Amino acid sequence: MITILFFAHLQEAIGKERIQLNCAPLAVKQLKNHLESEYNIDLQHVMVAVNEEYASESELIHPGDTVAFIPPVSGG
Amino acid sequence: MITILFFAHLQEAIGKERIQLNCAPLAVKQLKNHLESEYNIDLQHVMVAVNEEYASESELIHPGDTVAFIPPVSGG
Amino acid sequence: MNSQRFTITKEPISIEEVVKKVIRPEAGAVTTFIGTVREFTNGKRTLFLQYEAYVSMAEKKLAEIGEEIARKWPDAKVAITHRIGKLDISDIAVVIAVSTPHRKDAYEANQYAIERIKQIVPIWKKEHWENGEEWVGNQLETKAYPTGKPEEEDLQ
Amino acid sequence: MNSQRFTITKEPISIEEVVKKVIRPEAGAVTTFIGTVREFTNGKRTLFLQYEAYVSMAEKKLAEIGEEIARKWPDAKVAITHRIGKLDISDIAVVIAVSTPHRKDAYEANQYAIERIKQIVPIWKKEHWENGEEWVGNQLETKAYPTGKPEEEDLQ
Repeated sequence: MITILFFAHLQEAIGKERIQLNCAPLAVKQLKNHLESEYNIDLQHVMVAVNEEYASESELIHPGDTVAFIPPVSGG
Repeated sequence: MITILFFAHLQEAIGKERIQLNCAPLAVKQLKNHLESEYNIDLQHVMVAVNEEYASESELIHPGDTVAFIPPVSGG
Repeated sequence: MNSQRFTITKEPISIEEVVKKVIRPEAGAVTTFIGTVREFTNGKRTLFLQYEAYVSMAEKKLAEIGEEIARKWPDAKVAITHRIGKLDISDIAVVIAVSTPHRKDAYEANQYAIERIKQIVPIWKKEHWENGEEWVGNQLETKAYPTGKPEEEDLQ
Repeated sequence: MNSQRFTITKEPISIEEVVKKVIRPEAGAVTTFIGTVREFTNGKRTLFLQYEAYVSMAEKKLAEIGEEIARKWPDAKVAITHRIGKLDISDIAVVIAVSTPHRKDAYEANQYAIERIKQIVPIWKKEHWENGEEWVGNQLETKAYPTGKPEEEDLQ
């Protein structure tokens, strides 16, 4: 099982702060594609963090990982 | 009469914060020369303010003016 | 106030508290950057802002900025506090304090910190106007990161 | 604390008080420079410092720096407080706060202010070490001003 966190406009679009997903190890890119079609959202400019570190599209996600979708940040 | 103010090491060298001098109008340069010989001090790198504005060596000092000798500053 | 040097808080930020974390006998210069909520942006009047963060990761990323600065300016000491929640006009959103032995480094390292915050720290703000609200993206809006993360080189 | 934006004081300086003088709805960025007493200078250990000022003229010159900044950065608002008297290690000698709508100007104008203070404001410090004391001159020691005053161009 992986935990997926959403923030800012993504959280509002999906209506949830977090979801949990049972799946085999998969690449960040695959998870993005899955969520884009599942929730009808655009993740093109959204960064991904796996266990609180930014991850590339090809990085593998394993059971137990926490994946966060990070829209362009606007702190400061 | 003019009032003359001394600061920092000049104040210590002369032993006074201020002196008053009766004199005809004179240039900053002349006053510097007078004080250098009178008190045996070096005013070469010392700026002069007349009535709280920096003054050139040729500026005239008139009775009633306040003249301040300003060693290289070290605020901040 | 949290004694951590890199922290996210829901409370108003005390500038003095952040500065205290970096003052030390060997440093003669401290610079701070204080980001406040501006009333007008591109002619549009903001009523208030809502800041949200991925708190645990944001604190890690702030500390990472501290490490980047330690590599670039070995004598610098940095503390950063960012506030989240509802902020009114002129409220303080972020305080960055940098101490160094000499002042030029304190300005440069401080400016580096705010630029990096705007690139890599997972914090978002939602602007609330009289007639609407919107989550603010980065200023380029379309910035894509080929490696999936913003690099130090992305700093303009 | 004096409500004047350019002031010399014998009391400890509150950073928050100086910052408050420049915070305003149209400015989103405030930078501060905080000058503290450093323990070691050129390997020599300072015990404490004594600051002295030609107070009335110093406040005028601080205000003049504010006017120079207003000409160079028309959107900037500046406040400067300098302390005099006996200061211990890590005590705050000066606080410069600059607010601007955009942050780059706030850094530049702030740095300009501290450079100008070190050139034109009649304030002197005396260093006290374990084995002596000395009034500190400017860093060049031999700087001569042909016009009898330091010009804006003298800024490095």
